[in-house]
Amino acid sequence: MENLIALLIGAPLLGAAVLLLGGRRLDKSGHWLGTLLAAVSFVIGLVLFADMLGKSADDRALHQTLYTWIPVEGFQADMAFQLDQLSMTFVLLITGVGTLIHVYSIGYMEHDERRRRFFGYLNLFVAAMLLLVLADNYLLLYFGWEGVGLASYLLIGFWQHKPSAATAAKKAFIVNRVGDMGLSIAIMIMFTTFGTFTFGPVLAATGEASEGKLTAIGLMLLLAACGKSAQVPLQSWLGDAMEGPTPVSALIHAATMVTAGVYLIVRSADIFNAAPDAQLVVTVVGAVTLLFGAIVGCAKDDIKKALAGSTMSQIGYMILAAGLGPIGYVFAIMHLVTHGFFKAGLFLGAGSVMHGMNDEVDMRRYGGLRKYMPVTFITFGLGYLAIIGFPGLSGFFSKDKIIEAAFAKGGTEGWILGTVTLIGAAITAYYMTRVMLMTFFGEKRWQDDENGRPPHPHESPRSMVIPMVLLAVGSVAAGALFEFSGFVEWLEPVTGFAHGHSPISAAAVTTATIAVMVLGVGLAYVQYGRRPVPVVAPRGSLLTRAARRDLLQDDFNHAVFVTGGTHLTRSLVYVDHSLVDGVVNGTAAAVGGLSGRLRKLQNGYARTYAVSMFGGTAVLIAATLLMRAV
Amino acid sequence: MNPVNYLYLAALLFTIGAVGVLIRRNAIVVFMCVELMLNACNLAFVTFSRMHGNLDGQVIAFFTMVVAAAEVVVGLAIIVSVFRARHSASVDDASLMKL
Amino acid sequence: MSANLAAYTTSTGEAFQFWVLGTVAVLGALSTVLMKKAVHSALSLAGTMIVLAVFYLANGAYFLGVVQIVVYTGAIMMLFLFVVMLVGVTAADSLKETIKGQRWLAAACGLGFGILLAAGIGNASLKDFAGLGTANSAHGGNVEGLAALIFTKYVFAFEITGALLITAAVGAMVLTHRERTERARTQRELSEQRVREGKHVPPLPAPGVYARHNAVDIAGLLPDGTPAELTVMQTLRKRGQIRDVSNEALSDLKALEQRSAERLGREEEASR
Amino acid sequence: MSFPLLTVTAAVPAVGAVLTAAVPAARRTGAKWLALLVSLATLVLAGVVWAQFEPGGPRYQLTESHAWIKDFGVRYELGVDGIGVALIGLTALLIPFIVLAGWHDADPLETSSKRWRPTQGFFALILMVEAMVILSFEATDVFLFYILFEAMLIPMYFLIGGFGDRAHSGSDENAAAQRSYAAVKFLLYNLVGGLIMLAAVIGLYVVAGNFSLTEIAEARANGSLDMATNTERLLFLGFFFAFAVKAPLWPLHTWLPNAMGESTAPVAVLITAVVDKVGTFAMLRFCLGLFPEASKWATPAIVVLALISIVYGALVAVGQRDIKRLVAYASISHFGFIILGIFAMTSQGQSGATLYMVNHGISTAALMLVAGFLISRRGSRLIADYGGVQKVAPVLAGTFLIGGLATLSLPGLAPFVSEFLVLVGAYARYPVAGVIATTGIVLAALYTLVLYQRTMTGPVKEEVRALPDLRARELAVVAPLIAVLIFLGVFPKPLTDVVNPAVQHTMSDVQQKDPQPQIQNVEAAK
Repeated sequence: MENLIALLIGAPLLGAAVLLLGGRRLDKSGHWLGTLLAAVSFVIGLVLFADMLGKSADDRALHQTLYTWIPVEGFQADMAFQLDQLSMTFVLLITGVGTLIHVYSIGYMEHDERRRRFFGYLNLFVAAMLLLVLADNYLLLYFGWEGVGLASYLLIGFWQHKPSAATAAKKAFIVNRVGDMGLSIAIMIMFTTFGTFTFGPVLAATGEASEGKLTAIGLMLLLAACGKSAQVPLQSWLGDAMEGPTPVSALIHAATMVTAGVYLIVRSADIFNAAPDAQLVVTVVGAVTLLFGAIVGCAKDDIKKALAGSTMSQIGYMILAAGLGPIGYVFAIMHLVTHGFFKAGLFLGAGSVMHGMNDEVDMRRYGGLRKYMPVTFITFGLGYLAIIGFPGLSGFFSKDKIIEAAFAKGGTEGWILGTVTLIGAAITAYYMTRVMLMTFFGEKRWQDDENGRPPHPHESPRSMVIPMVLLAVGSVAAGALFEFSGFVEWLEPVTGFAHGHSPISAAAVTTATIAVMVLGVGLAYVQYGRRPVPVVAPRGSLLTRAARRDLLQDDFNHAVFVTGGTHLTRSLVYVDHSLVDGVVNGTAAAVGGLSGRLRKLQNGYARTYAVSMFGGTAVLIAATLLMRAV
Repeated sequence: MNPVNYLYLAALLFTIGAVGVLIRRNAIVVFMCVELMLNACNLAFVTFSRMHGNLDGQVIAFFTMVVAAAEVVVGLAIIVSVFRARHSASVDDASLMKL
Repeated sequence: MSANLAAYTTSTGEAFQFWVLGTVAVLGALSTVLMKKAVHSALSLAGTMIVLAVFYLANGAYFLGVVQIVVYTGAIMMLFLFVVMLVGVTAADSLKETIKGQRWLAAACGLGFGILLAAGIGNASLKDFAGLGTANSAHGGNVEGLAALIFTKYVFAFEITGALLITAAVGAMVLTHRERTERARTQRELSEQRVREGKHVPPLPAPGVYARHNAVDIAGLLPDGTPAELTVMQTLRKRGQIRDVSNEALSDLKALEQRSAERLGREEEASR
Repeated sequence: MSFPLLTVTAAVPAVGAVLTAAVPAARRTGAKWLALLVSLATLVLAGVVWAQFEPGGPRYQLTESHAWIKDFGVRYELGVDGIGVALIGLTALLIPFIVLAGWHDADPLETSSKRWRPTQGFFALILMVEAMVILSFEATDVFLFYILFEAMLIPMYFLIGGFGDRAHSGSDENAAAQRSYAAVKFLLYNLVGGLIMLAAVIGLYVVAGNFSLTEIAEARANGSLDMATNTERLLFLGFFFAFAVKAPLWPLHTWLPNAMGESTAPVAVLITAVVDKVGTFAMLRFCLGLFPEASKWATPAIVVLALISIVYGALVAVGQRDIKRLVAYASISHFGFIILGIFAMTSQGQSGATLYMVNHGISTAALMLVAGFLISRRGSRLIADYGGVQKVAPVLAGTFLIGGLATLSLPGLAPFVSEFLVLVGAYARYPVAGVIATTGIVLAALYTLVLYQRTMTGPVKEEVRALPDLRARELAVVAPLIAVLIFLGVFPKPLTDVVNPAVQHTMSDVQQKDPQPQIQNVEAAK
């Protein structure tokens, strides 16, 4: 069975290789091949899942070692995979949602002449993401980690002719690299501490390492997670990443890749468990991002950017949960999966809307679309209900658990975190309702595109609709499924689980959650449902304006890193030219000047030279005599 | 008298010859001064030969003469051809070595 | 006179000879350096060399003494004189120094060098003189002794010196010999060319001839009394050895006029 | 006597160079094919060397030894260890691609005379450099190495000064002046280094009495040759200075951007990917092998300089406006990593550094050669003159991107393996240095992607609208290099197998042991 693991990755990798190297002759059929291979991977995943279910809970992990990747004295990195319940969950999410989005892309990218390459990149992404979650050591995980970064770079910048897309892609990669730095340093510390970076031995030996080391590793891993999962302070790339085609936003920047940070933290559970300080920082980052993303999501008029803010916020939930320790890990993953369904569905819905509206993204130019795009409306609506935590839908179950766990953290921290998650839930309800109302309700505020064509909203082709429907089903059912089918027990052998002792009862938390949700929805309805939405955005309060600019984070980055960096590099170029090179050239000039002086002695008269020879001889004799005298 | 005086004489002649090389501009005279220096050396050689009681010094002096003869032949030929080309036997006129 | 003393002193006769001839040699050397004309220098040098030859003989180097006279004074110095003639006997060097400081530097260096050399000699322990008696008699004489050395110990050096001499001879020929690249032009052709160029169709004018001079180097005078350079042969012209007698001629003319005026005056007086 | 395989490996390109130079003017294409064939033959021979080399065997293998200058104990002594084998492999691998990439770089201009034979000269010089570099990787006699180290400057000088990049801004005269400036700068820098090394070589002879690397190292190890501390340090500095100029280490680096900027892309690759490796190779073999104590003494300073190189090179690269100079500064940053790995004095660091030499050679070759193809199309080296090339020449852009990704050490491509090993090795010994060096990976991403973004993406500029995509010959250059990069990225074992034993020897030279992890029995704990 374990030999299938490599195939899991191999299928999409093969697809990527064939599609990218195959050339134009695959233009006609390439997308089918890519989709097929993603589906093959999904089927293999299902087979492995079925196999795993058949085993006892403690014996479910599979290992496969292909070969030794980097063999150096004292340092061994294997090309080896580990498939346990946590990885399995991800495999199914990635291949499942991935396959659906492949199908969706067939329709969405139909008119793009570079569709073959798009599918190649998508397959590359799936392969890299699978490598990330299947790796059995941190270095191989790093391989996958950067692989998804590359795929993300390529896909964000897929429409490279747009400078904004190219810039966004570059920004995403570079910000991610800052996070990657954290991951590499974490691996280095692990290596010097444990002498290995394979999951099993490292996690087993955490008990013997000093807390300081573990805290350092934990914080570095958190830095990595911040980069990949767009958490404060490395969140700035996610909004810009929406320049990529919508299926990309759905798959990579909502459902899978951005959750890799959560995976990393949950995977390193033992390290964090032994480093409470690091855990505290994790929860703080999660809490801050949760509010940050939510606030940004409220202010954006671009439907995809609003959803991106929401993604950030939801991942904040997950990170927060992961920071809570054993009481939260399972729920972080649970929310991750349900979020994967409903956020992917929301993005696909947004893509469908854009598809029908001449690629317009400004929600202020939508309105009243529910009649024109009924299926999109329904699927989007179900996703909406899921995300705001409407009772019974998937988001309700997963988010509720996180809020509960946050309170269960205990002490002042618990109260603060719990309150933050509740506020987050309220804001989530508010901004999602805002999106919903501005897009599907109210009067039409449609505008002609730059070519003067009025939009003709229509339902999308079947290849796009079917994935949306399937994801909507997932958004509705996943939560209940997990809640009642023993998801906790499924993951427990990997992540560990502990029941928290909440200072307030579960029922009270649930009630509060529903209450703040209703509050948020109501507020949004008052603002956007009862009043007409202006086509041109009002100036808004200071907070709104700041939120529109991503709470000035970009401005800060620009002022400090971009401008500062530009000045630094310019001055270094100057230093290199004038100072480092200048010293050398100065020496050369000095020698030249000196020889210019000395040259005057060379007057060309043989007699002058003879005098110097003669004098030299005299000096030599004198020297000889002196030497003898001494 | 001590035969060392021959050596002092040789040294004196050599120095006079060297100074002559330095201050005269006529190539022929310069050349003569070189010959004077060579002769001074020969005198020293011969004196040393007598001093040490063997003939090697004289042999060297003999060789010096032969080489001096060869040198004179070539040197004068050069002077003549330079004179033909430049109508001057002044060593200062041939100052092409300067940059 | 004990044998011990003989080892580092010489006979009184040799001492006398040394002091007299040594002075001559130094004077000769000095005049070689200081004489304005190359011919004088050459002659002074020859004198010095002859003195040196005597010294060689006095030092027991009989062969070298003879060679010195035959080769140096006889051959080399004569070669010098030939070249001096080729270049111009009368061309006197200006002794004015053109390179700034050269003379002072040379003098200073020479003085220092000489003192150091002398100090070196004085410093060396040169008390013991072996004398050449045994060495000269070993092979039956100075010449035989030298021959034994040259043809055994120094035979390679000797052979190489031979090669050097031949090379030098060839070299001198190559340097001085100018290959004719074209046929020598006949008189006829030369005259035809002269007519064709039209510059000087008639023969060149003769130099000025005066009774009191060997006058090849004196330019003929043009009617206004200036010298015509064309009248002097090319070689002298190039050497710059034209004797300018124009002023002399003018003053002669003046004197002549005065004399004739005087005579005329006297005749006038007489006729009065 | 066994077959002198090492001599033959170096002799084939040398003879090939002479033959190529002798090809008549009219047979220009013949000369090119001859050069290509010779370089391929050398590659085959290098493969044989690789196959003959037994990783588990004695330290130096395939040795040859002949008396050369008896009076000074100079011997013609060859032998390879794993590091040498790897670098010979790199050299032999790259030269065919350099030849192929420079196929038209030295074609005579229409206006030049018919007897003018620049093409023959260009390829002959390249082969000559190859011969010298290979021999210098084989030499185990210090004097022989020194001769080669200096002699390779001569063909390089002519390659830089004589065959400039035809793409330049400004007048021809100006470009010629720039080129000659670059060539002279290259020569002077390296000569100064070489002369200081000569003094050290002589000093070594005075102290040790012979030039044989193996004998001296052995004598030092068993204590029969005792150097005074100061003597050893001075000699070490003499050697290190020369190697640091060649490598090049900050602040001796400024010749590299000029030389790489002004020469043609294949020659630039030759400089940075092949010739400069002699410097880092020599640090490992001679500095550490002959002067272990002094190496340890100098390590802190060298590590600091290497760190400055890494960060400084990358930052200055970000500020460059010229594509080739950017790659040059990136190389300076990478050489900082190599030197850091060597002087970290850990197995990982040194294995990583050796791998880095090979991988950097291949990745820079890929990036620089594609950049050269691009530059020759547009006729400009300025980044600002490009834009949107991806649209008109997707294959070119794709290969350029892969070259760039290799430069920024993306996992899956060969440089990642080496860079990570260097970082881990450095961190194990000097944690702070490891962390500072890690910032290099962010900066690498910055300069690479900024370069890619400005040249390849965005709206198509008018001037690049008609650029053709890669031709078959150019693809034949780039595709194998990329294949090797990917292969070594996911399966570096063939390389590490050869390199590891050699690194262990070097580690024992300097009597250093790897720092042990704090928790020893991790497996037991499990």
